[in-house]
Amino acid sequence: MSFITDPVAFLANWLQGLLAGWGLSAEWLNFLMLLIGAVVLALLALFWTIFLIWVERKGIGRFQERPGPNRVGPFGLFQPFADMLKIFTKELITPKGVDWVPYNLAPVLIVASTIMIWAVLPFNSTTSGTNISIGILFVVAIGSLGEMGVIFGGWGSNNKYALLGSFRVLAQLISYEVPMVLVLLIPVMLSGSMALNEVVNSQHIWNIVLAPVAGLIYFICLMAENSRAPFDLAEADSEIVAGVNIEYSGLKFGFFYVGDFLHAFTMALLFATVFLGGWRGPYAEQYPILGFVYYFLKTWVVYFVNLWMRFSLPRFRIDQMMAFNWKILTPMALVILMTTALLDKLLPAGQPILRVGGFLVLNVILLVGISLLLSKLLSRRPRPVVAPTPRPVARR
Amino acid sequence: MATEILIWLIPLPPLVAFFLIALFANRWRGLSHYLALSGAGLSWLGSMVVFFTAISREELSKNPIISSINWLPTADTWLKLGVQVDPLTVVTLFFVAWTVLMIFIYSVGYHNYGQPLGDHDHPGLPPHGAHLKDEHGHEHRVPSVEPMYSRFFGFVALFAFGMFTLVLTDNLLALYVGWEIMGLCSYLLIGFWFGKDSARKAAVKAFLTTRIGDMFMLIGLVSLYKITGSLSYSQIFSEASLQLLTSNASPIMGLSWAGFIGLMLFIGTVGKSAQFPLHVWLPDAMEGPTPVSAMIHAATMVSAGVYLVIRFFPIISAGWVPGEALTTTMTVMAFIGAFTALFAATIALAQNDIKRVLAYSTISQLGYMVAALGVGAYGAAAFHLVTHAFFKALLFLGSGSVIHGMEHGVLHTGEEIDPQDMYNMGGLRNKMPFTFWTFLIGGLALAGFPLVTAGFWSKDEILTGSFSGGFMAVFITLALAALLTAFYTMRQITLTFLGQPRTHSAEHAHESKWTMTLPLVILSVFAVSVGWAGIPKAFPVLGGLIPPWFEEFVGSMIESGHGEEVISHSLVPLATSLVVSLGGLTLGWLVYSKVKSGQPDPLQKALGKIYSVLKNKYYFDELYQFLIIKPAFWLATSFTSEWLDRSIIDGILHSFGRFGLWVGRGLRNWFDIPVVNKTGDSLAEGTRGLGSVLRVIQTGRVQQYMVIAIAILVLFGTIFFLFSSGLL
Amino acid sequence: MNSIPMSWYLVFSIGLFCIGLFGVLARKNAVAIIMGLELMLNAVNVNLLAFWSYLYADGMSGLVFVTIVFAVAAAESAVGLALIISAYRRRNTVIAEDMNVLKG
Amino acid sequence: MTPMQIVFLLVASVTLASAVMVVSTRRMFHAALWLILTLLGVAILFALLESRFFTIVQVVVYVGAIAILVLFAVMLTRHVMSEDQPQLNRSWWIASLATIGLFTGMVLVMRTWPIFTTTQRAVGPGGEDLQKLGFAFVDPSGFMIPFEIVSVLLLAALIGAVFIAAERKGGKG
Repeated sequence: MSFITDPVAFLANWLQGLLAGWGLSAEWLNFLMLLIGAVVLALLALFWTIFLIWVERKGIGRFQERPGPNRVGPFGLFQPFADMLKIFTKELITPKGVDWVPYNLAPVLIVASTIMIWAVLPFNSTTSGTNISIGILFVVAIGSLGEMGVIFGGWGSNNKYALLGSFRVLAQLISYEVPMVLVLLIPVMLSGSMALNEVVNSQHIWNIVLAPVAGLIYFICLMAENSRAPFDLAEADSEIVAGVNIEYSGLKFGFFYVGDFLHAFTMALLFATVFLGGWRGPYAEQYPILGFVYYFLKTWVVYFVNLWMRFSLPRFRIDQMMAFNWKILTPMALVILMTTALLDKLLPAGQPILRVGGFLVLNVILLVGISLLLSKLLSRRPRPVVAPTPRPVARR
Repeated sequence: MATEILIWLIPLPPLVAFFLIALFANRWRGLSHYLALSGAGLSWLGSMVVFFTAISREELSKNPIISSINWLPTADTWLKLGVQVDPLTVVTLFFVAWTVLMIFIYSVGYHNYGQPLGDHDHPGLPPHGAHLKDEHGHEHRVPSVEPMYSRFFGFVALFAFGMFTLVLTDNLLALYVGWEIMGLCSYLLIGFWFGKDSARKAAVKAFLTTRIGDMFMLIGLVSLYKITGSLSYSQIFSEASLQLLTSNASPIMGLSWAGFIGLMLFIGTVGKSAQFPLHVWLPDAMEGPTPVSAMIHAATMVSAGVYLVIRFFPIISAGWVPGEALTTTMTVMAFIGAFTALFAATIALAQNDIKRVLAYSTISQLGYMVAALGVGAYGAAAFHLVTHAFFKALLFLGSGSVIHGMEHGVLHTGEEIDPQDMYNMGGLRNKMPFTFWTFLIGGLALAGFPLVTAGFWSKDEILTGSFSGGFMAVFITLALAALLTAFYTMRQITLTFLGQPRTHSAEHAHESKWTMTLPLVILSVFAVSVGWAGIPKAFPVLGGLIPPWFEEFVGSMIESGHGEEVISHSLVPLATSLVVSLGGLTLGWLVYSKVKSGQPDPLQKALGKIYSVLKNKYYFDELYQFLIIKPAFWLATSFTSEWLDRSIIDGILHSFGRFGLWVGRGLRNWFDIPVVNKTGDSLAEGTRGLGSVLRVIQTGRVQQYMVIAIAILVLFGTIFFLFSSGLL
Repeated sequence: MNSIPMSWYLVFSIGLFCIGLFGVLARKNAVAIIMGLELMLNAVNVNLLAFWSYLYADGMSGLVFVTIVFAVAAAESAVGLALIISAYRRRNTVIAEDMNVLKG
Repeated sequence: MTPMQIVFLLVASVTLASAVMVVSTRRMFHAALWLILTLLGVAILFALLESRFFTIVQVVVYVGAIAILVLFAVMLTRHVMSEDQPQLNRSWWIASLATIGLFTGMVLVMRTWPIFTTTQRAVGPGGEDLQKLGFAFVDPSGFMIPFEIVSVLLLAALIGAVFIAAERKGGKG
């Protein structure tokens, strides 16, 4: 194991050796390593966000045929840093009549709920924060903490717009959790474990190939989960001025800001992990550093699609959002779950070709059928005129 | 093995069709008749397969195809249910399958499938026709579809099931079952248009009359079971049981058991196929739709009667050696048959209703068969059964087609005339060519037109049989009947088709749909060709060109082949049949070709009083009315109802009632009110009082209840704990 | 390395249970009553898991019971809160004492 | 005093304290917050009991679903009772007596139980075996029937809750 092939593990071992050399007890050593790992990971995530912000602003600029940030530094690379400085130096205004604890707890929860997800992600074959046997469940649970943050913010900042925004977000999150959890069961079935490492390891064939429809649903749910366009009813500036984070200023607002971007990227990571085979790729086993490369390439693809959607699509109306979830996504998710379970039992595990073919056929059938159904449901046809037909005379 | 299973399966499709129609399909006409047709078609297919496999295996009569299962456990043995295919079954199955299928197809057209619903048709009445506007706007009346279309097909399907069962079964019991099923169906179908009073009466009449016969048949059946201890043919007709039957004497007028049972079964036949004393129901049965008439009087029911006696010929003729004196039963059969033949023929002379003529001709033809059996011409009877089934079905369907055409004319012109009266017809041969030619073929076959038609051969057989058997009386009667038959057949044909139209309706009549003509054509083919299967060897010129397959095949049923011992084929019967048929035909032509509209029947002048006697069918209905029905009514009303029921039985019952009333009042006054009610009321009062006391603690506050509950829990918990740990 | 006696868990669960019970018995607000119920159910879960983890870890019954309690808790809170909300809609109160229509 | 014991005592005391706050605080929303804290504490206790699955499930079900339901209920029924009037009903002292009695009684009863203070675990450090649990749920000879019944119960509760809480169209139904 050299630094080139697997830098993280190398460093970890070196550090461990060093600390052990200082004569620490095993427990403390373990604890310390975990602590360091957590700190490093959190910092990495936070700093990564800065880059994300730049990418996003640049991207949206290009999409809208503006140059985007281009003043500070090359290609405006340092623009986010400038914004950071501005946010740091702003005054922290606390409105009157806020509920103090929830008001201040909300931003922390928002960011924490995102970063905690990173703790279970397998970054490559050797590197992962911790590999708990119920990673996927953990992710869902942490999502609920994020909801907590939103509701605290909405309630705490004693503002009806904020409350409305939080209600909206909450309704959206809870609703979209249902199909998300349902389709998350499919990778769990296919890999037979809830630990993310297992999920990744078992993807000799990417789950997206085996269950494209599930992947689609999961992607949509992710977009809804981090409430951005077209699901950005939460901070619908035109209706409820910026929603939850209306009463926040300065660094607290920055937290919300960071949480938003980081959440988007984390969701891309999750999707890449669960459906795109995570760090898997040629030679990723021998040279774990390649794992990072593959992982982040896949993530970027997903993330870019996400941005693309955000830039291009208009905002849903709230009833549309709800209807879309409860009338389309959830039934779809149920059907795909059942059928995939059946097919997974039917198809022998031995032949990948057969499995892929079978699942492909299944998904195509489902997709076509559902789209036909939708086109029938959603098409507005005028109500047919019902004329009373004359009753036949001599007929008992 | 496969054949057995197939035989088992033959009767089923119509039954299934019946249930499907009755339960599910009775709202959809097309579906129901497709069901019925497919049922009949399947049975037909099976029957054909069985037919060809059966005739292709030799010595069929010695070892018939039999398979049977245990059905009903009796005391120590089983009533077996099974199928048996021997030559008789085979030929019967053949014509039954064909005619049934044809009649089914025909019914589709006859009930105007595809025509609009009638303007004021009602279930239970024949369709009155519907007004239809064509594209030019002026409306005209067209036939309307039968209101109870599906019901009809359900019934005929059941009917077909009954017949197939009766033919295919291997024991008398199942035969009786099929027999009764057909009785029921004939009741239902004759009364199909139960809106008409006449139809209702006819249905009841047919049912009761046949029922008389069935009772006797049941007696015979039971006594047969009593003697032989079995009902399956193979055991009944075994040498042993025949011996048993002939040797023992029955208590009734010195007959042997065989004779007695034969007589009983024969009376059953008399009822079923309308022989002399019980013939009255058959003409009235014409009230039903024509396919039903064809079904009952050609294909199935009456044939069933004859089939029965043919089937039981061994018992009937037990103890009879060919060429010697007949047994009592056979004598009875011979005379009743011959008499019926003549008698019915004479009545047929004077009928104007086209269907009634055919009905009486049926009776007389059946008389032929019975007579033939009576004189022991076994094969001839079977042969005539087959040929008659074909040409009589043809004739009935043809008459139905004629009536249909006439109805069309009536609807078109709006005349108020009876479309079935032959005097309203005439000159239809141009209007409805198919019907005419086929009807002509049928008629000639009935009249026994020499050499070509099937009827000739079979009748000739019978005449030969009776002649060579030396029963001159029978022979002459039958010959006379044959003459009359030819005569009235010609009369019918002439009045209906030849000459000039006598009404506007007749002018506007026109040919029926293919669904009705196709069966006619097919049946007419059979009406001609079947005869060739039975040309006797000894027949001059033609004899031996075609081997007399039928005689050998069916005749082989009777050991030593009854009836076929006449090798020297005398020419007398042949000449007779030639003469009578041709003579009758020409006579009929001469008499009736000139009849104009409105002018009475030529015979009326010729015969005078006798004519009216004939026209009123020898006043038989009136006779029965006077002799049987009136006394029965008197007994029922004045004796049973008035005296026995009302006065005596009701009196007793009423006294019981009064007694009960008295007891009840007593109980009420002295027990119920003082004791029971008081107790109940006091209980109720107590409960209410208690409730009004307890309601105070019911505050409606959940928490309070819980507090109390927990407090009590803690209290008792501590007490129990202290006790258990011995601290208290 | 584990040295926590089972009694701690059990006492803890009894305490939690009694606190919840007090909440159920003494609070006016119906929502608060439901919170108390949740506390009681949690206490039960702790109890079950404690017994499972100390005595019956080889069998599955403890875990199954915990799961069932979870489900029941979810159902109970959903229905209960729905009831409270509809009562609030109709009678405009969530005070348990005021909901005494069943008074005898 | 091993670290584990320290952790346990810490968590337990915090949990119990917040539970007391749940039943005693005047502002319903804060009561809900305290409830969440309590639930998290219980979750940690589950973790201490080596049951990781139920730790997470506790977070998902209680914090993620039930607590949010409660919060909703609190928010939807605001301002029905002013927050300075007493939150306890008149018979609260009976209630407190009864509960205290129950507590002492049960503790006393438990004290008499021999293995009350056992310290050795039956469960290994690996925590529960999820596979066995899953099989137990779908095993006809195991807990299939209760499992199905519970699922039906959940469905019924779902539908019932929706039906009860749904706004009747056309005024008050």
